[in-house]
Amino acid sequence: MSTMTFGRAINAGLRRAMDEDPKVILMGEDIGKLGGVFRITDGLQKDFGAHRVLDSPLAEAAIMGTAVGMAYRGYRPVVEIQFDGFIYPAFDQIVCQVAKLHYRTQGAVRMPITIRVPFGGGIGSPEHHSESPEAYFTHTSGLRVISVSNPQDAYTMIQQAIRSDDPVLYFEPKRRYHVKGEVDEAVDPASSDMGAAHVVTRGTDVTLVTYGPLVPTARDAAIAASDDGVSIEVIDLRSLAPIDFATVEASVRKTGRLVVTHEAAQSGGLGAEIAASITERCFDYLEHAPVRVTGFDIPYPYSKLEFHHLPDLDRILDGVDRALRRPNSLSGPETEGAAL
Amino acid sequence: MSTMTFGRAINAGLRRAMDEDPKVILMGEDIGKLGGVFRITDGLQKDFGAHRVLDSPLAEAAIMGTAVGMAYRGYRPVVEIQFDGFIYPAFDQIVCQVAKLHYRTQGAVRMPITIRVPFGGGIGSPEHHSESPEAYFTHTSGLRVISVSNPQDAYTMIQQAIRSDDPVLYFEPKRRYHVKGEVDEAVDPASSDMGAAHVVTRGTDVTLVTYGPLVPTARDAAIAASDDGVSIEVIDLRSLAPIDFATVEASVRKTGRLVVTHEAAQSGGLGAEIAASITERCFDYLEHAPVRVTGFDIPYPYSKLEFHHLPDLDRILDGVDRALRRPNSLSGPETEGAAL
Amino acid sequence: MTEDSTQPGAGSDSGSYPQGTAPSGTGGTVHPGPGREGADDLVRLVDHHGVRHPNRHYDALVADVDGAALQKLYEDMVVVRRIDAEATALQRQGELALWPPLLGQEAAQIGSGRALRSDDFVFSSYRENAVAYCRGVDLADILRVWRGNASSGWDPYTINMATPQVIIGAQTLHATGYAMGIINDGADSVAVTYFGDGATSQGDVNEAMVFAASYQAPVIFFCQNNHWAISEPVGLQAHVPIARRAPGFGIPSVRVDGNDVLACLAVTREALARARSGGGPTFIEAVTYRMGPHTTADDPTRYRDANELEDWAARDPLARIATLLDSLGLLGADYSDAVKAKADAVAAELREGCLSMPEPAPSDVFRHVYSEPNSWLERQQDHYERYLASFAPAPQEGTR
Amino acid sequence: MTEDSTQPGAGSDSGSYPQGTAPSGTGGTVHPGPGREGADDLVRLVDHHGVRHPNRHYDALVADVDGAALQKLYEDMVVVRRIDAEATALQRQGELALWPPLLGQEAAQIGSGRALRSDDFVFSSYRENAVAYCRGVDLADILRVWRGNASSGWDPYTINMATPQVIIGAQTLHATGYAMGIINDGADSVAVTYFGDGATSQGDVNEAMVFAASYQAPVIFFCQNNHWAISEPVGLQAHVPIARRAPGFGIPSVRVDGNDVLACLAVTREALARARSGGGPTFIEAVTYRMGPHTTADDPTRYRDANELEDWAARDPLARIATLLDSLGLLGADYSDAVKAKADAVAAELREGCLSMPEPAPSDVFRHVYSEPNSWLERQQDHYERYLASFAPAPQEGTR
Ligand SMILES: Cc1ncc(C[n+]2csc(CCOP(=O)(O)OP(=O)(O)O)c2C)c(N)n1
Ligand SMILES: Cc1ncc(C[n+]2csc(CCOP(=O)(O)OP(=O)(O)O)c2C)c(N)n1
Ligand SMILES: [Mg+2]
Ligand SMILES: [Mg+2]
Repeated sequence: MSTMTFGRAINAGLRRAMDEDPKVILMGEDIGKLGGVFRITDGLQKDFGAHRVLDSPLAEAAIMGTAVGMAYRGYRPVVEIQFDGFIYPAFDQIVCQVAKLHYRTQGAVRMPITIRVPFGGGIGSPEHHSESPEAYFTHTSGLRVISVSNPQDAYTMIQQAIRSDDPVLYFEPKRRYHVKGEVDEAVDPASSDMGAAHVVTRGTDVTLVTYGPLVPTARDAAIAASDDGVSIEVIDLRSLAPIDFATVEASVRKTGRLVVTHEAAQSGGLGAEIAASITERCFDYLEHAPVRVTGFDIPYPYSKLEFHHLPDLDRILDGVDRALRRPNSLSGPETEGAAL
Repeated sequence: MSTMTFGRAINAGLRRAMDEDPKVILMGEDIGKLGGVFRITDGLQKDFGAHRVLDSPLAEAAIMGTAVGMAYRGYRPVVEIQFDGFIYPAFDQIVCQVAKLHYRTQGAVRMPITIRVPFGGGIGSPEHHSESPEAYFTHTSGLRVISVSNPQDAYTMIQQAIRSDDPVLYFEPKRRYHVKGEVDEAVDPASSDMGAAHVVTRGTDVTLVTYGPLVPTARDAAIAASDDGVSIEVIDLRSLAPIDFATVEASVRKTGRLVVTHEAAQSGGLGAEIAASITERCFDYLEHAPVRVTGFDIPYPYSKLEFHHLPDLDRILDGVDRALRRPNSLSGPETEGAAL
Repeated sequence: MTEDSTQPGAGSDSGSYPQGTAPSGTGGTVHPGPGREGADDLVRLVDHHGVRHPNRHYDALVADVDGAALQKLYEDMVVVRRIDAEATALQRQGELALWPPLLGQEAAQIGSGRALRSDDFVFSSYRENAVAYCRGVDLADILRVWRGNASSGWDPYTINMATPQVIIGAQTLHATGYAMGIINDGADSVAVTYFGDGATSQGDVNEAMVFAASYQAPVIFFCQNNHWAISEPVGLQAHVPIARRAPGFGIPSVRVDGNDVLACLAVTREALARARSGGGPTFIEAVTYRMGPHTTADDPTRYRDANELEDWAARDPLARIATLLDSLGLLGADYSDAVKAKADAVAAELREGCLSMPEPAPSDVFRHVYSEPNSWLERQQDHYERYLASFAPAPQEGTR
Repeated sequence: MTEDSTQPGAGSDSGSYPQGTAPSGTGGTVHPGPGREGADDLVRLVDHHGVRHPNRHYDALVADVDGAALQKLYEDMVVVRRIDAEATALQRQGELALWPPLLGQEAAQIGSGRALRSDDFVFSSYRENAVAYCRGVDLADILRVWRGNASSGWDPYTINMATPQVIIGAQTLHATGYAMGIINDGADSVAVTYFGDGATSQGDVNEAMVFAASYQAPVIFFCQNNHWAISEPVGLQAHVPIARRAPGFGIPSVRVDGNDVLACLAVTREALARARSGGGPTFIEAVTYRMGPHTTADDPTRYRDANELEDWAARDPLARIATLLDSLGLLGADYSDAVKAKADAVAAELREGCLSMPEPAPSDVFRHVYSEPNSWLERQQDHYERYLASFAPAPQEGTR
């Protein structure tokens, strides 16, 4: 057991994966000498060499496309996308190649590619540096998508992602990189399932589902609510595609109420899928419609306004109140606008 | 009033938009002399000249990016993406530029770009020629997304899309291009709202929501069901972002049951958003969880299997039975697998 | 003798299109074609009259090609043309949904394909059926996709050739990445990627050149400039000969007569040798012509001149080698009969393979999406199987 | 005198970096740099010793630049360097979240920026604050984004310059499309796009060249090769000088000393004249150096040599013009004082504009997403406003 930051935990996980398998190769912009703009790959080029940690030219489509070629050749590339908002030039290669090659070739070609994406907001950055594009990928068949919320998971799950023979998008909540936590480096990645959701806080009144950067916020919300006599069960999804609905379902059958929160825009976000699936599975148990507390349907705003966009503790608690049919911001007569 | 095919109706709508506004410019691969691989732009280059109907080099990102530049200069570009599966190289320009420039510049720069996308399956084509990528765009703030289901709407709504000062994705159900219908060419595009959903068939037992290629299938399902004593209200969404939820809500408050069907993969598809939103708005009216009848979470399959992927009349009726809690394919004890 | 970055403009002196018959690529477009294309040097060893032109540099690279070898190259071209014709016929007969003919491009594909070693790896587009033939593909496998029975016809590792890429240009990056892997493995094999003139407009192809140059990857960019991208003439994609593009990325390039199988063999061998010895990437522009439609769904009379087709028919890649063989006394009846018999046999095997292809099972729709279990998909499959089962006749009492 | 497709390799004879001090771009990388960079011809009119070199071709293009005009160019450079320093200071003081310094690139930006006409249109990246200055931007507007008060600082149409583009290379396509619009309008203005050496690896930039050549669009590709893309040296992106890329697309190009304001002015004017007269696009590589960090968040000592910085400090774009002015007797105390006063005033205005910037209102978060009403967003806004209102103190009886 040692205490390390979130960022350091990913670094340690990458290092262990590279130690164990010479086919693991890191590719990305500025990841070599600089160690990445977030220093996640710090020291790895020095220790493993420039043939294992590649500073790539500035072209995301090419980084992804050459990773596909590397995978064809038997490598397990780990690609770093510098910021969430820079993944789109690689979208075609991800959606048409990475996601489909295994299906296309009837299983002959494997794509054990891990795509690391620092994502989410709250760091005061300009446009394109704070996005939450995960729903584009969870809707893309052939991909697995995970997001980590604490150093231990960050450490273990990066290794699980790399070991997976399927392509994995690994979303790192960049505003939590400096959060510290205990990490057991002896843990065997094979001993747990990266597809399983975790119940973070047990509760009986409301199920609160989230992932990545909002897990700590949700935990805080549960603590605050408990002072108020409300017992929240917080679930950290960890895997976003596929989602471990069995765990969520079991919780909602108990609580009868579901709140989902994420930073991404509401319409078509992961919250919609969770609400729809859980309604399908638990309709007769639900006391209230699932409640979504999410970013708005807007481009990520400039930093002076970002905390008006991002769900925070108060907005989550307001959503919990809604699920409980307690007084909340939407109590009272609906206005014209609200009936749209 | 004249009878014309779906494809011809789009052509007529484009022609009228070009007649009325010299700033309307068509761009795309093979759209000039050839008239497009589906002949939708047939004759337009001949009549309006190569400066208004541009055969673009083979690069979707550039087609989209130069359309952005054209819009900066005051033009209203109408871009043809040859097939759904070829839109991804343009994804970055669509998501980061087309969708965001108006917001970015605080309203100073408008992006009245129309992106025509022949989409959907059922035409026996190889990979990448039968996809339904609409959910990527409905989740992208700043875009409007519409899909047409009949020649009259095709004619009117292409003009509305072009007139809109916001960027519009216009999804054309390619397997319906040859369907004929009555088109009133005298209709004033300003006299109707492209955001409004249409009730195609009135009914009282179940609300069946769809759009684009499955509207005729849904209508057939309503007819078949009525023989069976079930009254289905079919709604053609027409606008996919934003969705006219008021119309769907009014219907579901009446029927208490909702079935949504689309060709796109289920997880994260539009059906999830519709199910979630309608559950939020109509929870106390719902007699059953909203039912989704959709394509599977798979890459679009090769043509010998495509009709095992695409929802058809029988699968829709099976979904209707589910919503009505009548005997259906999922009646009886759930298997192990189904409880996943 | 390649156009490289230290000698821009340098090329082979082995021949060029006569000004008058230069493939201008300007037919049917408002854009000026590559004006100086006809003047650019082109590697050619056998002209379209079947005359063998000596070439100090390239002759050495094909010194081993004796009469028998030439006969074999000719046979290859006849066979792949026959495969193409048979597949086109199968499409017309409703046995295939679609077919992209390679008619006219036999020399470019056989010349380059026959230069490769079995451990080289090919990343092609959809039209390279002759290359697949060189790789030893099972004939029916090239039809699987077009019959609608699969999304790809073969296991890439059995013939070291990726299955056809439909997304224009995407495969060039895969080849480059594969070649980067070759470097890491310390191997001396080469990745070869095929793409068209239209593809050169795609960002992917240009980025592939950036990466290939940056890592000095052993990859060959083999561009078949067949003058058309569906209805768009090459002049729309490129204002100067395509081979000039690569030197700007630091990649040597060469322009070759794509209808001259010997020249295509020679330039590919040169590029392979460079790559194997650590010399990095090469770009080859094979100037050829798509004599048929883009695919069987296309009608080229809507956009191109009959004259252009006629001009190119006079430069047919097979005819010139037949003439050369004849002039060498190598086109006797025995040989000709054997070639014909081989083509007949291959065509019959192809047809038989097509018609006897097993139909997929409904549950195949769910297979191979993931290599590991996936809960979402398992649930959907389970539901769908129960749905299909609901159509099965209900068990009747009293029957067995 | 540009490197075009008919004369590959042709360039200006006006000077080249001495072999010994060639900007090799190889610092800190495993990749070989563009080896022959030092040998490539570079347009230079004023060397780093402040010596004016006559040049038959380019002198004519700057014949109007008399002493007063040179003084003005120098003043511009001093002012924008001061803006840069002030903004950096504001960042250090916590008034800006981030700042991308242009230190070292003043000549490239002023020389090109001052060549433009007001009806030309600029599509830049994030580092072109000196170009914005030339366009007459309100000073505070260049800080809005970096203070976090807006996603863009100005209305592009008021100064005919798009707001900074963060997605590397994307703006080159916008410029090309805009230039295609200019053709359709029959106008003679020009679109000018700025981007970095790193950007040349992006597909977008290469596709922009394809389209610009295909439509002969009046667009100038102005590449500031400042030798670094964050931590990656130019040698990683390009194995040969970047200016050589364009001719392969059929676009004439020129390599200019980016630290020589007069040469930058001259080559930009030439390109503008070509574009205005229907001659199509030009690619300019301005060889310069990013003397500061990538942004204030970057620490270049992690990846580059102090020596390299020193070498480039000796080629400072301001110092050489000061020397030249001095040698011409144009750097007297009055002038120097006036320049300093101007820079002080501009810096003060900048700071004042920064500190007095109004704060956005919460509801601004919903504004301008669409230009037309949108039901989804209106509902969200309504909900959020009710949410915010729920925090307002409840109205109390008995108070007013
Ligand atoms: C990304 C993408 N855009 C468009 C298409 C549609 N398309 C298929 S083939 C083709 C033309 C290709 O021309 P070229 O590269 O010259 O190859 P050729 O067909 O001549 O062999 C086009 C536009 C596609 N397959 N992929
Ligand atoms: C598509 C994209 N990928 C990555 C980034 C992150 N990024 C910002 S600036 C930069 C380096 C740009 O280098 P260059 O083009 O040389 O311009 P310079 O910063 O030197 O002016 C990178 C990688 C980005 N902004 N956009
Ligand atoms: Mg072609
Ligand atoms: Mg740079």
